[in-house]
Amino acid sequence: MWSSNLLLQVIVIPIIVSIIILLTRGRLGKAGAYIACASLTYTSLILVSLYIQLWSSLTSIYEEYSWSQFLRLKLGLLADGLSLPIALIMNLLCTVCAFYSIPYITHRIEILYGGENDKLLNLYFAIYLFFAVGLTGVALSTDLITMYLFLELVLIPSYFMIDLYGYHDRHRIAMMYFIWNHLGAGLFLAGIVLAYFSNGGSFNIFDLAKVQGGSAFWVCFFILLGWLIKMAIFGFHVWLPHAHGEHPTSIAAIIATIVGLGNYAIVRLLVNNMFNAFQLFGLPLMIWSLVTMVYGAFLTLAQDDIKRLYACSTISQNAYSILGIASCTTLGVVGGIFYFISHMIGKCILFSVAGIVVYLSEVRDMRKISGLAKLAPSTAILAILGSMILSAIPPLSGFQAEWAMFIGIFEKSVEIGYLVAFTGIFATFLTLVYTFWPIKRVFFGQPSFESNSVKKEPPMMVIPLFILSAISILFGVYPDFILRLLTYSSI
Amino acid sequence: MNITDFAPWICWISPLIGALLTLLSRDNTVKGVAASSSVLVSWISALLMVPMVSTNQALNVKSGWIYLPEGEPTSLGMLVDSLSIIMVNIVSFVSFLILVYSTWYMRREDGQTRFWALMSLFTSSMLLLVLADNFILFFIGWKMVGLCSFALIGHYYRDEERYWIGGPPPSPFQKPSTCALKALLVTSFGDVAMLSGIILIFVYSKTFNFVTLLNSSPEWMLKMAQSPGLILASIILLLLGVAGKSAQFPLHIWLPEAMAGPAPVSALIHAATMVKAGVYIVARLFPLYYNTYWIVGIQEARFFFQIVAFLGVATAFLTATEAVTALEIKKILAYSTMSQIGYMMMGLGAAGLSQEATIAGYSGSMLHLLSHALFKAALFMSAGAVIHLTGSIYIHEKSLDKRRTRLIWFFTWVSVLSLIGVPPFSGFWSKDEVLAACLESGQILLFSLGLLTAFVTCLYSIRMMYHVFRVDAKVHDGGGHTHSEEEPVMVAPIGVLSGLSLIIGILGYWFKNLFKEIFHGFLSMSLRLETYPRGEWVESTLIPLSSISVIAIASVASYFYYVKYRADYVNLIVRNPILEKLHKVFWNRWYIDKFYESVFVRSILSVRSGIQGKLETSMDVLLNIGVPGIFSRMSQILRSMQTGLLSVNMLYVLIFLAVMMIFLLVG
Amino acid sequence: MLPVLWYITTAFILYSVGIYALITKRNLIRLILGIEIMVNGAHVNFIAVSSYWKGGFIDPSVSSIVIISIGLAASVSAVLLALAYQAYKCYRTLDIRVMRRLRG
Amino acid sequence: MFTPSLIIIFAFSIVMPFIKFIVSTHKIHLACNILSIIGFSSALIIFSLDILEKIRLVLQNILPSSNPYGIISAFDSSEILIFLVANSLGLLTSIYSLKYMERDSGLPIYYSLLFLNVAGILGLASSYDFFTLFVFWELMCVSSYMLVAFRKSESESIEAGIKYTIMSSAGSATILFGLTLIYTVTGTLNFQGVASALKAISFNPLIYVALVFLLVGFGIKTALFPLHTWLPDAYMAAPSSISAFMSGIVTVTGLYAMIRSFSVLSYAVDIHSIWLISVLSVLNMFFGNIAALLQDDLKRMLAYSSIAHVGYMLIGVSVWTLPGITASLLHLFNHAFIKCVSFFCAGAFVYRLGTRKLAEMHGVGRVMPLTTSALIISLLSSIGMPPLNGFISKLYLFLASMNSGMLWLGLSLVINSAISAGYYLRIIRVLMAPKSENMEKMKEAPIQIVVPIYAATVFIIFFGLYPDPVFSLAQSAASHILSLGEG
Repeated sequence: MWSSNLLLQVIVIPIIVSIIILLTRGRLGKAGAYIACASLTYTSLILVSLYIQLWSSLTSIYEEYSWSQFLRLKLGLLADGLSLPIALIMNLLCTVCAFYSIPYITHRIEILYGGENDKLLNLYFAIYLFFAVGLTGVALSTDLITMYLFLELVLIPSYFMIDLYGYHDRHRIAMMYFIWNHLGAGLFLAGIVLAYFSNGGSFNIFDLAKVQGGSAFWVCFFILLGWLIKMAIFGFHVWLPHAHGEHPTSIAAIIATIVGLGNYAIVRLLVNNMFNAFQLFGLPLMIWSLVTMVYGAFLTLAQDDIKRLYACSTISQNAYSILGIASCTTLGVVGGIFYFISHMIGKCILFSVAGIVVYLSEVRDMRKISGLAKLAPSTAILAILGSMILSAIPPLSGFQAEWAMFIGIFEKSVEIGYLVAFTGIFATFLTLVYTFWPIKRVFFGQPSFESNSVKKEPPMMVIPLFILSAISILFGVYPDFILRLLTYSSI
Repeated sequence: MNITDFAPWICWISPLIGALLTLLSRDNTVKGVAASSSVLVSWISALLMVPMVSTNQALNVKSGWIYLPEGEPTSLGMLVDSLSIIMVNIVSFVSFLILVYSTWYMRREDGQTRFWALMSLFTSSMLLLVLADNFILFFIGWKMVGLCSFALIGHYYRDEERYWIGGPPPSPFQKPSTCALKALLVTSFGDVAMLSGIILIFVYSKTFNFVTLLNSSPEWMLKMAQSPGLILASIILLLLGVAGKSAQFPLHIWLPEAMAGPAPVSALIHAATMVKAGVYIVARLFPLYYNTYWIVGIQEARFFFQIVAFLGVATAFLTATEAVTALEIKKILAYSTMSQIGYMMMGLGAAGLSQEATIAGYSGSMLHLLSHALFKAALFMSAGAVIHLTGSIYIHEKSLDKRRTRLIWFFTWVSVLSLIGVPPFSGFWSKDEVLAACLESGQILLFSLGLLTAFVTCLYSIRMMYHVFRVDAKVHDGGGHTHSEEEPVMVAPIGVLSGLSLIIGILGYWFKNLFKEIFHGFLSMSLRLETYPRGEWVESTLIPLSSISVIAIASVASYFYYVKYRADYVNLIVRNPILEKLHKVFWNRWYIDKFYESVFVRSILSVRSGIQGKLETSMDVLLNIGVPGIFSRMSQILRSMQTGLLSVNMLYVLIFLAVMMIFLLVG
Repeated sequence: MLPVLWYITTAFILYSVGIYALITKRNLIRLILGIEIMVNGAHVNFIAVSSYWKGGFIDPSVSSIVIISIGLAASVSAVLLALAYQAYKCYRTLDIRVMRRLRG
Repeated sequence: MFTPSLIIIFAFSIVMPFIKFIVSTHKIHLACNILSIIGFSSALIIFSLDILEKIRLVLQNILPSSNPYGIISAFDSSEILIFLVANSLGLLTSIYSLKYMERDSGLPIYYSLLFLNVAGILGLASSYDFFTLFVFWELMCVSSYMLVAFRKSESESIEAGIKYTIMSSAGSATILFGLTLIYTVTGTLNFQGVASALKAISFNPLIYVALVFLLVGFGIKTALFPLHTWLPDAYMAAPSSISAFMSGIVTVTGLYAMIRSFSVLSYAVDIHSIWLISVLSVLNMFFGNIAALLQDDLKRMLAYSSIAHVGYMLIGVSVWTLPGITASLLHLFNHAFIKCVSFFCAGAFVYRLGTRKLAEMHGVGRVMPLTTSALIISLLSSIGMPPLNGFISKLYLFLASMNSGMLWLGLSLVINSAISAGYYLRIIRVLMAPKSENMEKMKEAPIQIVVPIYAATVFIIFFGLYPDPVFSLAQSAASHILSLGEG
């Protein structure tokens, strides 16, 4: 009986825990944080078991609950080869970042509000749990409105996170972040509504396939535009460096995930269901993402602020996935999603590393930090591992994703010329520059600190990240673990 | 089930386990022992594979790995044939010796865990690279060795001043972390190119497997040839990767700086193994393009050999000249490494350019690979010993008293002679074979430049030896190492390697022919040709004569120049304006570094600051400050409409009424 | 008998006069009068049109409507006058242009 | 014929002023309050008993037929929706007033006016005759004039009251003038009569003039741009309980009355061909949201936001289809609760802090977490965040505009909700900021204030998660309104 609504549990349990934490109003203290972590661990374990089940049997799991019959809304949760890996990884990231948050946010609250404040700590975790709900929900939902709901469910907590626990100028930036994202979500909603009228009144994702003719173009256009704003593609990217730079670092990784969520959505909605209409956008999107890639890379190179650096790199990294997906080839799409997954892991590690650096040194300007590797060896290793994921160095997953993706892009290039493919692949070189150069600046060189003036790296911050790296290595060494699912449910 | 079926797996997995073991232990000695013994296991399993060299049969051990929706499934497979067996043996053997040596060299250094883990990991990756039966697995090894190289070059990541290289003062110093980054970036640029080449090939061939690629090459190569320039593009991309990893001409700039790492690292990675990976992959792809060009008849494939040969000879000559002016002992050796790899490339290129020279060129460059691995590893290890004992990386500052370090002195001379190509050392045979192939294939330019390079090689070698081991010990400063300077752990590896150079040299003629046999078998098997057009094996005396005479002239010249007149770089400049100019060019490495610096680095930096300073800032201001600003302005205007005057409010009502009336009645 | 359009026009003019008063006058009492005039315009129209529809007779329902409406207008005026009184207590004037503390 | 519940309301409004003869002075407030709670509750209960059968029908018919916009059942009354809103808001306002109005005098009159106001709304909702509608309209207006200016000693309150009264009564006069024009054309004021007369006649420009007059008249009350000028002042200066009540129902009753009259006039005028209404709706949205951006007064900001919300509702009117009207009514319903919570919370802050200025509210969330979280929920619902009820109605407005092919209306809705986030988030930010010094001694609002706030908040969440009941209600009301004047 309990196993018949596993997916619902994944959605509901964090909400319940969050409400409990909220209602106790800070009386739980640190225990609240651990309860939150425990609930997330539980949901992750559920997803892991489902993942293994799906991997061995290749049969999707579907649960449906009614919501509003008038609007024909259903809470459908589908775990198939595309959604489950995404959901699993996002849930894992949330879990990892939850553990990571405990020392980080305690420290952050201390700086911001003076003294350890159990209320704020518990508020943090109560809000935090909604990330897990929202992200998993977006991945699993089979209903466009439900998807939108979960999407906004992610947006609200992140607003509060920036506003309450962020860095410099956090109020303005929280608002900026919210408005940009809300606008993107609104355009997505416009696409949804348009689709509703073009496919005979259904919000089901798979009924998008019924949208035909000219309206298909517009549905595709609005959905794409909405998500591209959220994905910070060139031109709409200006909010991202700010938002990511000023986040509390414990959730910056999650924000990076939110940014990348568009990859999943585009594949789920457009590639899988509206392939013909999406194809029209293929080439412009490829070129656009190329511009974004190169632009983002140079932008990243220009950063001196360690958090902003990784923020800017998200722009560029996301564009890779878009490039792969826009190629409209099987491998391009599969690789794009795979790349998105591995980028999530990598970005989580890197942002957390930035967080540790800031935690240890209280400095964000890379010009003022150097030689940290001696004092924080684990962090340095993590930084290198994260950079390896991003710059596609095996045996981490980034490499496997990248070649698979670029095969797709090259296949597309047979038709449209190789300029796009070559520019794209050579832009990955810039990734290497902007990931390893900061490592050199921050971790190598003559130490800028006295060894006793810097705190020790808290194991709670480091160990979860190593677990993430291990997952990435697992995917890198045996990519079939994820490719099998992705290929089974791709176009 | 045969033990040899497992051997390739054990061979590369064993150091991997060793790497993990080193992480577990706390004791530095245990780490060293764990790492070296795991590599010893690899060597033993490599030796187990040796019998298969003569079978001329590729053993393809596979297991399923990646299933793509299209194309052949990529396997986790080991390809065991003559080429890989020889490479594996060289790599594992040299690695083992160097790791043994490292237990002495690193005994007082910091960061041992890092060192041992990375060295083991490196060995493992290198073996994986060599044994891989498909491009993906190969490329994993390829990238991993690059990464280990990065980490090990940056071993002294804290950039203490004593680890800086470069200089002396008018020239800039470089910190180890910068050098590491430079190495990583330059090689990775090549890697990216190579990956795109691999993908380009996959798009047409739908396989990554080396064997399948070769077997199906007529079909997909023909398909690829239909769009002209594509084969050339794939060749250029692949060879850029090769150039990056093997430090060949366009991307050779990183290797001298890679000397910032500890000496064993230079010996292992930047002399004996990693830089040979490029040679290995060229040799691996050789049959593919050979088949395409000579048998299928696609003209574009010829570029493969032309480019390889050109790169090789250009690098050989350029870097040899640079070595003449270098002041750091390890830098001299690094230049020399590039130069020698250039020879190998030259041989492979020449082998493909003419059917007559095929066997000679191929086996010659493989033999050169072997002998270079031996003598260069030995040289680097002795250089390490020299640096360790004198405490200076410069040859002109301090030198060793050869009376007190007799064994090192002796072994170094053996290796240097092998490097110069003096008979009967192994370098003589291999270099001659390469030169013979060049001549045979009718590439006079290659041949003459090769000879010239041999001349320069002799110059810088003797210069180095003279500076390092001087009889007058006036500059010798043991820095506390005045007694028992030669420990067995340090000397034994050097001795074994240089001894092997000597032995191979003595058995040179036999060895040369053995290699020819092996690779003749290998190539004919790979190309599936029963009647392989084997050219006459060059037995002319012209080559040895010319090379020996060149070396003789060079040694006489250098004796007078360096030993007798003790020409130092200072009085060199004073004496002769032509030499001075040459010196300047060589010292500045033909200005290639400066050119790259100004073209690539500066442009990237200016683009990034342009983007950040102008584009991004203006977009940011426009969208994040401008748009909200517009809204606030509008808000102010709208609020000023709210005058608070009732009359005005009623006026709005009237206007509204009138407007609505007009619109409704008119429209 | 005048055509009904004349009555409508007259009523409209009355309405316009009311609006005019509301826009231009400053004294609160005048504004109240303006509103009364507007309402009365409507009343005039009602009565006139009613006689037009019923051919000379006035529809009794319209009569009642107008009477009720007059009552409503009176109550509004009462409220307004009360407010005017309070406003005078607060502002010591009945000039509507002085009462502009609330704006923006 | 008045419904029993309407009679109860009237009765209470009449009884209320006399209570001071029975109860001693210091207990009079409590007594009034209890009485008014009893009044509203009993009206609600009796009304529910009255229409229980109808409600059952509505709920049974939740399941839509194959055509999602098919008329479910020709419901013979559209008053349920308005009644529920008005009565529940009245109830909540009474509970809220217990603490909030404790320092005021003349409270029997206050409650009496509240009852009268509700009575006006109820009567208006159930009238089938233009003049009946007008009479109840005036009832509602006059009582609301006095409620706005209730604190007669405060100059702001009086000033706002005067402006509101004069503009609104000018509007009433305009409506009356419009009615005379309708009478001129049709000779009757009964809905059915007007409808059949309009069906009979050919084009008559006077009917357009009448339409404009009605639009202006109701528009002043509804705060159409640029007739809105009284609204920010009135909402700001009125007691918060009254702001909540007015913003929730009084203002939008104007819209409701407008829809009702237009529905009758639509036999001669093609309403959805009047593109000006959609222009008005867009203007309203943009004006309300943009003008609210820089406000530093919480209540004034919320008042501007009300203007924007009227703009959203006008989308449904301008498309003039069943889904459109349904969406408008749905938003009317949801907006009532959203604004009720917002103004209640603003009032709670005013009650505790004694200021309406946002700048002086920094960190109030730390000392008044319950109120603040309710306010945040209502603001998020205003933005249109799922799963709150604001999202559902905005979504349906969007669907309705799209259904009529007016994508640009939907898009301006989206853009506006992004703009509106700008100031809603500003409020949230101020509330969540670190405590300022004057907050040290503050504490949570009294329970009598928190309870009504949370009662309304529950509606916000509940109807977001389970919109079907109110949805079917709105739909049947809309279909009824659209068929006003038929047979």
